[in-house]
Amino acid sequence: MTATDAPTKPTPIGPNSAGPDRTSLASRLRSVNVGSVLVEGRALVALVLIIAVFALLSDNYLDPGNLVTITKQVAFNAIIALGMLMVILNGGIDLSVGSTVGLTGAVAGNLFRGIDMPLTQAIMFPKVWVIVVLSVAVGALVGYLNGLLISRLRLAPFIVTLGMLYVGRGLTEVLLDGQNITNELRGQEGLGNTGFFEVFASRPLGLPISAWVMVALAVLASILLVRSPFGRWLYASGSNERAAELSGVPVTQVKTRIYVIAGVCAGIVGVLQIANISSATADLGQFYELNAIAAVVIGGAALSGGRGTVKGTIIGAFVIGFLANGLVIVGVSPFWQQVITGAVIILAVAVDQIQQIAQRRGAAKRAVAEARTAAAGAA
Amino acid sequence: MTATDAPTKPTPIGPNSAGPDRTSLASRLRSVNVGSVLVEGRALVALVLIIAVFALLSDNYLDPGNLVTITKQVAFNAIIALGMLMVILNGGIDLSVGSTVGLTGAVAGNLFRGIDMPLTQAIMFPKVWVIVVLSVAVGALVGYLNGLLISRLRLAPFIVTLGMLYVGRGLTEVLLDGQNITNELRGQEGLGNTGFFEVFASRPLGLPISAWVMVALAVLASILLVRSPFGRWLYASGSNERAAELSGVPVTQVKTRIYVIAGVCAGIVGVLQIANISSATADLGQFYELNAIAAVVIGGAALSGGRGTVKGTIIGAFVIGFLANGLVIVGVSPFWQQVITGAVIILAVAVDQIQQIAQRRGAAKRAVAEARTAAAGAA
Amino acid sequence: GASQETGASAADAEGGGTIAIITVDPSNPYWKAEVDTAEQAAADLGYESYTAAHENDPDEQNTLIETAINDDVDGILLDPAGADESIAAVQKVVDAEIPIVLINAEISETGLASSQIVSNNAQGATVGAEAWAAAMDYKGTYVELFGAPSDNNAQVRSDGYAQVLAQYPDLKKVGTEIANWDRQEGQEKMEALLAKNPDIDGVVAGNDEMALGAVNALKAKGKLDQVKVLGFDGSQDAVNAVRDGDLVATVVQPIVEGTTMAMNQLDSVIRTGETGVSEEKQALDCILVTEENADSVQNFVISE
Amino acid sequence: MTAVAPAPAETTEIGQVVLQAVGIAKTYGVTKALKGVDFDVRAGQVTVLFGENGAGKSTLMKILSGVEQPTAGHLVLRDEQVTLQNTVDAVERGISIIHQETNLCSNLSVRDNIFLGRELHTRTGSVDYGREAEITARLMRQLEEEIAPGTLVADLRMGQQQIVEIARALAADARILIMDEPTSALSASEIEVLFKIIRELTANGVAIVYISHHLEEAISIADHAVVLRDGEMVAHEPVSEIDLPWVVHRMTGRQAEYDFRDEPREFGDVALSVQHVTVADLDTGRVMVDDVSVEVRSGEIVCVYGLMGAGRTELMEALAGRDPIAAGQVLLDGADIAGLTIGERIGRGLGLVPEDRQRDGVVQMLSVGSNLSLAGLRSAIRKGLVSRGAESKRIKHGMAEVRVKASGPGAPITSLSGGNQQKVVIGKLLMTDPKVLLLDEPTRGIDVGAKGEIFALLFKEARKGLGVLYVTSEIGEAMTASHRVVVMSKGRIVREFDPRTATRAEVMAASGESDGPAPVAVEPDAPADPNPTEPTRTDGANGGPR
Ligand SMILES: Nc1ncnc2c1ncn2[C@@H]1O[C@H](COP(=O)(O)OP(=O)(O)OP(=O)(O)O)[C@@H](O)[C@H]1O
Ligand SMILES: Nc1ncnc2c1ncn2[C@@H]1O[C@H](COP(=O)(O)OP(=O)(O)OP(=O)(O)O)[C@@H](O)[C@H]1O
Ligand SMILES: [Mg+2]
Ligand SMILES: [Mg+2]
Repeated sequence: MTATDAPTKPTPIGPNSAGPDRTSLASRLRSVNVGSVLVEGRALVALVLIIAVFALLSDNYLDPGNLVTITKQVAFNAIIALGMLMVILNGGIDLSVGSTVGLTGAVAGNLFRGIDMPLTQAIMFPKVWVIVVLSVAVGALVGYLNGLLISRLRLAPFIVTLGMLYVGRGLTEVLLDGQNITNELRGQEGLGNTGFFEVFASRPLGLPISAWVMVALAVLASILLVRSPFGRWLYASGSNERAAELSGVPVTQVKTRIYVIAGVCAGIVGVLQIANISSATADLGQFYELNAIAAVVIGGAALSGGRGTVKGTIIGAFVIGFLANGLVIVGVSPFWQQVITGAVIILAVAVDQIQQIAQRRGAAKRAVAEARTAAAGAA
Repeated sequence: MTATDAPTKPTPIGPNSAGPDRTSLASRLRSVNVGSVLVEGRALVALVLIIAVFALLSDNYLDPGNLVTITKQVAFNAIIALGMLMVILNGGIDLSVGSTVGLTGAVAGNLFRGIDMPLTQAIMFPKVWVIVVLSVAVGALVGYLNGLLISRLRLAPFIVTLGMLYVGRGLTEVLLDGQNITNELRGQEGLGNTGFFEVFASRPLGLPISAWVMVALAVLASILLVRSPFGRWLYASGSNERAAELSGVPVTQVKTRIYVIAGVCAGIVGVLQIANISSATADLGQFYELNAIAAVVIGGAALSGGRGTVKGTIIGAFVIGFLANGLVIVGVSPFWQQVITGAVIILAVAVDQIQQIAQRRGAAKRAVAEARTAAAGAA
Repeated sequence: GASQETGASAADAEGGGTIAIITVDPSNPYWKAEVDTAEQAAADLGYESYTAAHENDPDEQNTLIETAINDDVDGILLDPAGADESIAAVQKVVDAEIPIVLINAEISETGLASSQIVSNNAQGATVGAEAWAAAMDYKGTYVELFGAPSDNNAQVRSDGYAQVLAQYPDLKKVGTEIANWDRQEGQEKMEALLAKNPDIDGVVAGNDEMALGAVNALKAKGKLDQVKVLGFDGSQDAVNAVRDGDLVATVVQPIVEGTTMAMNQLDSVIRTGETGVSEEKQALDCILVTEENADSVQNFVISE
Repeated sequence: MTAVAPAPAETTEIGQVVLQAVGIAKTYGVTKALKGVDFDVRAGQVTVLFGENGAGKSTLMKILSGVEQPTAGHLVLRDEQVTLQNTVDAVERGISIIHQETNLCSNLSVRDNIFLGRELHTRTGSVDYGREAEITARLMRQLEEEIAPGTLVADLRMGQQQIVEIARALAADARILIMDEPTSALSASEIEVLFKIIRELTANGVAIVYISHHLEEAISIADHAVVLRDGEMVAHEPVSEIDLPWVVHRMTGRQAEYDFRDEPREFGDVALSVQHVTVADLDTGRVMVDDVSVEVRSGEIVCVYGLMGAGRTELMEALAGRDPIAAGQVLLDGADIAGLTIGERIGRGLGLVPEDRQRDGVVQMLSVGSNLSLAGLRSAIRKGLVSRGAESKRIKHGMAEVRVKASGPGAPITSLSGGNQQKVVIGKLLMTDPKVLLLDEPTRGIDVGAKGEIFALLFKEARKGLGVLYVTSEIGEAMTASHRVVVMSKGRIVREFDPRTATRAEVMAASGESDGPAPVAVEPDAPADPNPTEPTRTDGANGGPR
């Protein structure tokens, strides 16, 4: 977006903070510190504060059951946010993920209803895993479309994905045609498409499946960003696309891929969500994009690209989750809940700016002192 | 946002296309042409196409009554879009305008209900014009807050205004407390607060007041952008903030002001809208921001800042208005309406990219030809 | 929430404790009335209460339900988000052995909630449609404004209208538009529809907001006197409009009465384990509001 | 606002100190850019500031012009102590600066850029475009450039953009004018014009501070020489007292010894063969590179000399694979590389060091280390992942190779001085083990020491068989560092020279540098003239015209 959301002085992140250079431990530590402090610090601060406040106000806030509830809630947002992080690292944005969630849900629902085979009049009922794969594939397809339009035609991500937001939501409603799909999701023995809920609404070790998926994807994402060349390319092209290109980075390809990733994440959530609410509804996933973006940015990413981490994003998602749950549990009126949520989003990102400004002040003072002595020495 | 939405070569805008320089008529003409062709061209193309298509499909589409209807609906979006244009020219974005519309509406409504004076137990009923001024002032205040956070704390406009979106909507609901304010808007002779609808729902010369306001504001905006130093500062800081700052442009001040302008525009629409639907409702103005952004971008502005015109923005708003109305008139199924809208938004911005790419192809061919001849000449 | 410790100790005979009121969207007058009534009743019955809104998002509903369970509330009053989508949520509450009563909308499963006090949308639509058809003199062209597709009630009401109006061949529907329960959208869709069919005779709307939007559009075109508009909900604005003759009719859902019933039954379940009423599903029949009885309706309360 | 004839000097007579920097210190986080520098600016005279990359020249100038505030020390303007909060303060006090990196708004016209932030108003308070345009036109005439005031800055090439920067500074009608490497993208003739203007200004009592890495050029215009090293002032003399070796010695702190000339030897077979290549500007459809053919053998260093706008950058970028080639053919080791992506070309051993470091060279948000390893990342990949060990080993090696001055691989690239950033960019490509390296103005804005190191580096690689094709606008570099000079003009290769036998005059004439010899073009007939920025010469015989 503007330069303003990048710090006046970009600080090395991701690759550096991860890549140990044996040559200078000092500088390594430094870069790590700078990296984490600046990038995830504020998110952690916000998280701790929120938890502290609500834990004081309600004894049930931190009881295991509630933590599980929160985690499940966070998981959906976090999974979307991981995809969004990739997009934002590239300096892009994806407003269509919410609609994609709805669309994949609707697609899955319809597949459970079965597919009319044009030739043979028979109706074909795919297996559950086929349904899941196909639905997620639809998410990937939407992402691929976004990616092509943005990388090849060089259109603004904001506007492309805004258009796709409408298209996706519209198609969802076309597919559902005003009817939620619910019972079909159970499947029928005879049709061999049962077992959806058994898997996608299961709670291995007491944690909902969505939480496990989040963990798995987070690990994958970290490896992708920190260890794989793709990650390095992503950070590079997000910070200076032309320079990255001249260094041999396949910037167009990278761009296309990240939107596919975002689409896949949305698809996964779509499937998990219809299992969670045991129904495919027309407005499933609305506004998910906003929560995801909020999570990524609260997590320390710069919307101008090139800066952001998986850790931060996950923390950001938890900030939102703990806040929402806390507001309910202490019984804040629904109206005020929105007000507070908005305020916290702003505060969360304001925190480290304020802190940075303070820091600079301090630094300046120290420098003056040093200089004085230096000057004295010179004289 | 990213570099991708800026064309490979920026095209002259505002100052250039308008500023007459006697020295070189040629380059002036050129810049004017390029300006209008590239910046507003695609919007015009889209508009003409849409009108043509629907006019063919329905006889009622172009009858005066319907044109007035469309104009009225466009006006609300266009007024918001004018404010949004300023913000986008600066490379920012304002997601909070929709909530601000709702908030100002709610404020106006409450003022019609009267203000309890804490000291004297009496209830004070302000005059209509006072109510209007105060309400718009609230819009300005919200904008000012956005501006301060973005310019002083250097926070990302997207995230600040996203937070403000929630805050504004929440406050709106708090103010209305689940009740629409309807009858009170009529005011009462005794209280001396009548005459609201007579003015703000009036139709001078058969055109709804909102249309006139749009025209007035559009003229104002053009003057501001094209004739005033502020306009030049805006275009400058939008494309290269550092350069502008070094040239002595008060970039921070400029930034703050544009968000105030956006807030004021939203405030005006808030007042006009409650007059239009004769009630202050809690969800008034939802999603206005998206339509406004779409209008600005369809109108040829670059979300990366520094490029965009008032003319283009107005045309962009009409594109959306004519489309929405047309889809209803030709009786497209409601579900598909969204799909088409989204597709058109994307197409509208894709048009001139495709065209450019075609051009480049042509350029390459010509070059080869020349080269051939050159080679022949050499041999 | 705030007083759950009293709640924890109060899950016994003499009542008291905390009740979670989980509703749809209190920023809308209808649910606002529901919430206000519930909170008032809770207070009168000696309970603490807090209100949360799921805005018809089953996922959000799940979370709110789980949160309430985690918060050891003593009872839950739920306005469910979808008949099928809410079963799982209610099941959770039952498993947690917390009394739950459903208000306004039903779930497609019995034997879970202690009672379901359901506003009878289908019946409301029929009486509304009947009255409107009569006012139309059973002939003419009309358009329909449809609610949010994601909300089951939009379909239910639309079907209710269709059922009745199908009986009268001279009533011809010339257009349907989605206006998402919203007044401004209703108005803009109506304006467009008017351009398409300048001389329609009637409008049926899925709720009052859309109906009032249509009324605005018609007023602006000076057509309101030729066109008969039907609303649904009985919100105060609509009732006033009926009184002024802008609306032919609306149907009021006696949500206040229903919510009071619901809270009393919830209280009795909390104290005695019994609702005190025979059947679980209790239909709240909607009441037609026309010029005759408009004055007797105040904020969803019908004073005979 | 009379840019043409500055207001006659008020009672400051020539040579009097008008602006004094006293004990200026500036610290950026850990780096001490300036350590208590005293610096005088004299009315009607040109004070030249010498110093290696990172010596602190720009920082000092930024402080004098209100861009940055000193962490210690103060400024004395005409005997009164002043603090410059921002550039506006400075301009109001008659101090204006031409920045090292051009700071223009590419979406605005030349006119708008020149008057940005100090608009001329009509009675109605609106901008007086007419008068602004007139003055702009006048400035352009004065600078002898055909640029219409309405032209978009985006349509100007680097050189022209620098002219606009200069015009803007002149328009401010300053009494003290700071020029931080104003000529880094100017052609010899354009430099001549600039010098003429400088002399006019000084004649009117304007004080000038001038920074350039073209030492001879700088000496030729200087009245006073001041040398910075590592943030401290190490020497200042009237120019009559000094010569080039003196400057080099003070700058580098040592009797720098670099052998600029690579010893003649047998080259390998043709590594890169460019055949009848034509490149068009796809936006304008204008032919930028017209039927160019040139060969580079492995181990050979070929220089493309020409004026700004000759189309060299287009040629280089087309070879690197950024711009499509409209016609012709490029062979790398005999294999046609048409259709290969930039990455694939780098993989095959062909990479470009771009002209615009900030825009195309460094990735600002990555560390020095990550920048270095970016292009050659493939070779650090083990099992699909980047091996940290392998990578940091290569980074360490690379940093040593190109001698980057940085606190460590983790340091932000933006904290390095221009020269060091350039070394990183070159190092980045050397780490891909290229067969042929393309360099576009590799020494632009780089100090003599670094230049020496960079060429020494190229020679070393060349001996190992690297083919080098580099673009330069500096005749000195063209004549000495290359084995072969091809001259480009208006998109075509007009002639080819052997630097040992050709004279500068011949080469420059071929490039179409019509008007008068550039300040660097001394001793036109000296065969195999030693490079003017060549430190080993100590006789100072060619200290440039005085
Ligand atoms: N914004 C900054 N942040 C951190 N360090 C900086 C900054 N600007 C300059 N420096 C450091 O201050 C020192 C002086 O930089 P400066 O640009 O003044 O050198 P210079 O003499 O102008 O070099 P060059 O000849 O390459 O322009 C360098 O070490 C540089 O790394
Ligand atoms: N951004 C641009 N827009 C339009 N024309 C340009 C642009 N950049 C360069 N040109 C034109 O292309 C030709 C080559 O310019 P360029 O300066 O890149 O060539 P060059 O020989 O590389 O000069 P330089 O010494 O600057 O590299 C010139 O005619 C110039 O006017
Ligand atoms: Mg410098
Ligand atoms: Mg060049």
